[in-house]
Amino acid sequence: QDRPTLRLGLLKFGTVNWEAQTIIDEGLDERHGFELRIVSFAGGDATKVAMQAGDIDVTTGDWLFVSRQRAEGAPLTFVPYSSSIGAVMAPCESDIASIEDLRSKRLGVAGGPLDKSWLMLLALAERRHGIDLARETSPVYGAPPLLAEKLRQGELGAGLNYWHYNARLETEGFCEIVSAQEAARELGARGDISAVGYIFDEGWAQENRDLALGFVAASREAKAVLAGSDAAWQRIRPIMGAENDAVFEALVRRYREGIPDRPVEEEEADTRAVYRHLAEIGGEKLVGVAQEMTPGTFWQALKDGS
Amino acid sequence: MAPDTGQGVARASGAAGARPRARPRDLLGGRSGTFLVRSLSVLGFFALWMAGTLLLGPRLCPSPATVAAFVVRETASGELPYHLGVTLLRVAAAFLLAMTIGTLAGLAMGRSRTANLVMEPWLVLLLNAPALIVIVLAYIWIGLTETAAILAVAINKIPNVTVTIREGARAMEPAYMEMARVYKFPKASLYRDVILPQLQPYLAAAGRSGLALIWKIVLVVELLGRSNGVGFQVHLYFQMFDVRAILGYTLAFVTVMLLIEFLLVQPLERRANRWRSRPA
Amino acid sequence: MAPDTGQGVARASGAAGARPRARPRDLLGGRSGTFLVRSLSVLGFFALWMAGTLLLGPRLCPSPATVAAFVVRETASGELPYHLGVTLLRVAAAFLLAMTIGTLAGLAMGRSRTANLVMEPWLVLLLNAPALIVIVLAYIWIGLTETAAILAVAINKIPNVTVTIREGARAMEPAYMEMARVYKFPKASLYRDVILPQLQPYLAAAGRSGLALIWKIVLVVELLGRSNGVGFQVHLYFQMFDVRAILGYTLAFVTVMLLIEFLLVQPLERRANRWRSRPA
Amino acid sequence: MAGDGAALRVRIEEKSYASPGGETVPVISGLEMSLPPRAFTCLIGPSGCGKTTTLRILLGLDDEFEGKIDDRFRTARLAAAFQEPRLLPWRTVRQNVDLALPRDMTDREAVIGRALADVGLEELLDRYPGQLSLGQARRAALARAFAVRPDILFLDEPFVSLDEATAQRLRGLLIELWTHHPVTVLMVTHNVREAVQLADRIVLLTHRPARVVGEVAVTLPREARTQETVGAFAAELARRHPGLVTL
Amino acid sequence: MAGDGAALRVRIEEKSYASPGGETVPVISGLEMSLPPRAFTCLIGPSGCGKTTTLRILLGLDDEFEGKIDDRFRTARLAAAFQEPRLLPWRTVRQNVDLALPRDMTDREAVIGRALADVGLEELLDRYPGQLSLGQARRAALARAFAVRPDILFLDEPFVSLDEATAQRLRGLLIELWTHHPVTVLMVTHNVREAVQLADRIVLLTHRPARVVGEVAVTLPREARTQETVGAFAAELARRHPGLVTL
Ligand SMILES: Nc1ncnc2c1ncn2[C@@H]1O[C@H](COP(=O)(O)OP(=O)(O)OP(=O)(O)O)[C@@H](O)[C@H]1O
Ligand SMILES: Nc1ncnc2c1ncn2[C@@H]1O[C@H](COP(=O)(O)OP(=O)(O)OP(=O)(O)O)[C@@H](O)[C@H]1O
Ligand SMILES: [Mg+2]
Ligand SMILES: [Mg+2]
Repeated sequence: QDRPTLRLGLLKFGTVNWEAQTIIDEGLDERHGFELRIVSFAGGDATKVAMQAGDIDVTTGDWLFVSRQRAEGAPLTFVPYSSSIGAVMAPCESDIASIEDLRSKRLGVAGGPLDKSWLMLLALAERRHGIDLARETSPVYGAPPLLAEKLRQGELGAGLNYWHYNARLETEGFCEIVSAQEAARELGARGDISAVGYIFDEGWAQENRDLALGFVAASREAKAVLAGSDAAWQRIRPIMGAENDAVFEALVRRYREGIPDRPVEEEEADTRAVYRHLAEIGGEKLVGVAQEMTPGTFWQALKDGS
Repeated sequence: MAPDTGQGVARASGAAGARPRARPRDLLGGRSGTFLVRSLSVLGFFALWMAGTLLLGPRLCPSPATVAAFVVRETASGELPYHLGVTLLRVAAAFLLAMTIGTLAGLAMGRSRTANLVMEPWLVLLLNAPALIVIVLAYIWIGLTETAAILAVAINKIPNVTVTIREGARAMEPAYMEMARVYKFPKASLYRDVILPQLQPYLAAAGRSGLALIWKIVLVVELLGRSNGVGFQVHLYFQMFDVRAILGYTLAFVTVMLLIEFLLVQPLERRANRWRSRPA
Repeated sequence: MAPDTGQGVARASGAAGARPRARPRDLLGGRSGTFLVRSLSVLGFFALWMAGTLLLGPRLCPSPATVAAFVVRETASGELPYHLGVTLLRVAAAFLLAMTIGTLAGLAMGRSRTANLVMEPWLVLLLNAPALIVIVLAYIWIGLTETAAILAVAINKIPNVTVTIREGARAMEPAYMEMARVYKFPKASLYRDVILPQLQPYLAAAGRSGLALIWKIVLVVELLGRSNGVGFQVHLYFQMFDVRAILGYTLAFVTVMLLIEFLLVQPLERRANRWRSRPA
Repeated sequence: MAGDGAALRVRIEEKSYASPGGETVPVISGLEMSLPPRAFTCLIGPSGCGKTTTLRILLGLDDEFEGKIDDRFRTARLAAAFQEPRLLPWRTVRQNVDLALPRDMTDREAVIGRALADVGLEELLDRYPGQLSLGQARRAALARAFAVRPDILFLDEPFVSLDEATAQRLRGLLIELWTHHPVTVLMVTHNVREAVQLADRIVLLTHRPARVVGEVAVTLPREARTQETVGAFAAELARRHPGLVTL
Repeated sequence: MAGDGAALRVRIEEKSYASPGGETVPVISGLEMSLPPRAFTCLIGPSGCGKTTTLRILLGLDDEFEGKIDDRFRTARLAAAFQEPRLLPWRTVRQNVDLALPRDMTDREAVIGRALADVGLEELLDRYPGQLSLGQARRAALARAFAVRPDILFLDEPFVSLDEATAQRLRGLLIELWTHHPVTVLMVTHNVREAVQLADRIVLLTHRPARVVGEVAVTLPREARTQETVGAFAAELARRHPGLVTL
């Protein structure tokens, strides 16, 4: 009964909660010999602060953040979680059907000018269409919920937003114009690359190897449950905040599409390629001193063939 | 000879008649008038809100009834009282801390040139340090604890109190201090009877706008590193763009503040201001 | 007979000698003393900072040199001046708006019972409306525009100004108003010569803590819906946990504020307070 | 102008304040008097009887009373030297006088300079009131009241806190101004000799609640008012109103 | 106690203020006097000559002067009736007196009640100072000064703004208190008769910068001080110091 506890810091009502809740509901943590404790926060920044303060063991983030922190001497590491990523949405009956139609439109960009989806999209537009999106559209950076709302209000012509906002928009007559995964392909990825993952301190993982590996395994199993079982979804529906069945179904579908299905090595190689391009576009502001993705960004233990 | 005896033809009249009549342009001085005007003002608020609902639709501006229903439901489930309680405790702790330290610092700076010289650059620095930075640094350096949260809020507020009280200390009437010095007032009496009453309007200003500022910062603090509280809830619902819930939590807090204002602060203030011949 | 002629044995002495001597406990009254104390205070700040760097490491607390290098680089590239300028413009616009409206409302509420009754519930509501809500609602209702941003900031600040000025209006000395009434002072003179000087400490308090509050809120406003400004930059860097850049931008802003304080506000204030026999 | 026509009538039926206990304490009760235009009237009454309250009502600073006062008190140009100087502490002596002058007055600098020189403050024009002695401040307030050339002039114990020589000089100044530009003067004083020296009429008030108990015309011709005659008249007054007038 | 031993010596070499123009304006220059213990000394001088400034220095409120004053001014229990009442407006009359009493005084209620009844304010104990007439406020300030039973009592024109009957009663009260509990009194006044009636010694000051030009012992025995003898003594004083003493 003295299973070690793993403190997982999450955005309350964030999409990662769904999997975490499933781990607890299905007893997956118990099966792998640990107890999962979810620590809720109200903002993405809060989990990063909590991580720095040592108040949680694991949280979520992306490989850009991990790579940069590693380069600056904080030994974080990354385990892919989902490849659901942002996409540009516009009203289906508007005159926007492709990237080229974005010219001179107001384009909402969630996450700011250094968001990786946005940077990849910039590269795609440049390479495929010779468009400088940053100049030829008027990008509006802002809080994701606000941008989604502005898209609904028609103040924005199109919006690049996170997938769960987009899943809702899908049910309200908005269509995907181009997704960030598509852009990643243009930059050399052969399959989907992950958008977010679990991040934690490598030293901690070294000391608690069984715990960390157990958690990764439990996560994988929970994904398998969610991929196959509708009953599991019904169980977590209350925490999903889906206002109607259509939204619920869109969320389930999009979530399932985002479950990573490639070997980590392959994904890491693709990510490394994409990273190189991003480093070029984003510059030091984005990646700090590391022009290449810092070695060890993807957790070594995943590739040791456990 | 006793020229000033208080006796005389006291007119038989109730409490209302005995108070000096309100000045003519303040037509609504009576108790019933007060109530009427207040009610009209509050009614106006709800009317405006309902107009907003009609204009913007229930998604962007849910009707008062919807919000009320939400508040009732959340109260019944215990969610709202819990988060509200947590936030109020944080607000109270940070408020007391900030007012105490801020007042002491402000007094020192207002009354001693040296103290002012030494502390002024720090004051301006703290005054202009973004809340975000202070909060993040507090969390990182102290840890994600309640102490860090309350300290962070207090640090954000202290310079504002200091700045206000410093003005008050500077504007104090030296004549009263001199009188107290001649009669060798003990320290306690000097503060209680001479300094405090002169600082009262400044304390009231610092306190009122302070409570509001603290609550604004508590929201940020809760957003960045706490797992409960109104700020936590409001931000969550903001992610989902649930305006109804946001308004519900906000109004619950504002209601508590209104109650404190009208049941606690104002009676106290009226007492403290009894001596002014024309209390506003 | 002319008993009060100002003549007499004026001692030959420069400007320094002519000023009344500093009170004994304020040993450092002279100009050089001022400079010394200020410098020591600022030095202390940097010492503390460097200690922080040693203790926490350069990632969580980058050294002053690193931050300075960053500021220099960002200034050379034009980034920092651009964002700083944008933010300062917003701060200035919101400040003027908030001070004007807040002062007028505060005067009205402090001087008329009726105005106070009508506006008080609104005041408490606005005072306690979370910045987030006001900003989001402004963006939603007005649009993601500069107007919305500045209005949102001003609305957050107005109630604080009002609350402070109201206290000032209530604490005004009726004797002076009466004198002005007897001599039928014109309206303009009433405000300029009788009311304003009495409100001065309250205006100073509201202004100082107001500028600070506005800047805190501008950060949130820029974070939620603007594409430039210091707040926008700070948030961007916060996402990467780049403490060096955050400190750089913050200090740049604080430096501007320090300059305004010492080169503009304090000389003005000294002028306004010349009449006090013992200026602090 | 208040100087024309009939006397200015004052009738204060009742004026009361609330006591701390909440009861109504009458301060003035059935006070009636009339001020002949261009006459110099003195008001004498014991401390706390309601003299300042009466002046405040006539000045339009207090309208919570029952009674009726002449409309000309509202329309005329007023000036008052209050019982305390009431100078604006953040304005210099010169500015304090300047601010009180009517907007349309020409030649302001000269008027201000003259008025302040008359009261012996010619060297203190640029001082702030906090840098004056109390006597100097009172003189500045007097200069202000004289400078505006009012239709009705109210003086509430104008010559206290002054050494007798200065006070005597200022009394002379007041009479001189009043002779050249006769205005209606209502002056409160506790000094019976002073009243006899200056006034045309003396109005005597009772203890609180104030009521007029006597009106005395000062029948001494002005040119005959020496220290002796004034003293004798005052002594006679004291004899006739033993409870109210003391020398 | 200041009452013992040698006279309290005062020597103010130089006291000056800065004028608005930035020059130093001397206010006191070479003022020397000594106060015999338990004696009643009056200070007379023209308006603005530096009397209040002298009192402030002796009270320890101003230490920016050159000179030396007796240490007993620092150690003795002091009381002062300032030129303005200086009551705390946010405290009632009763509280204002109470606050000034020494901590160790017993029987406070009785002392306060007596002191305020003595000055005729027995019915106004619970008023705030803003609800008093100026004369009443001055009396409250006097009651406060008397109640603390000081070793040295400073009075700056204590009896102005009072009707003559009240003033005369309070003068009697002061002398009575002083006879039973002899303290060192320094009183500023502009009223020469008043000084002759009350004082043992009168110190005459020049115009600014203040300097002592005359010290007069009032040789009239106290029991022989009637209106006539006092008047005559004062007249003689005025004759001898024509520029400084006016009746
Ligand atoms: N703060 C100050 N700055 C400059 N001059 C001052 C200041 N205070 C007082 N004075 C001047 O010092 C002189 C003496 O002032 P003080 O108050 O002692 O006079 P006083 O003898 O008490 O006069 P009064 O009888 O009018 O009360 C006056 O001429 C006054 O103008
Ligand atoms: N605000 C107030 N509340 C209650 N009583 C008041 C108030 N103001 C004045 N009084 C009382 O009214 C009476 C008259 O006051 P007023 O100031 O008119 O007296 P006065 O005749 O001018 O006296 P003095 O000669 O002392 O100046 C006094 O007894 C005073 O106590
Ligand atoms: Mg009076
Ligand atoms: Mg004086």
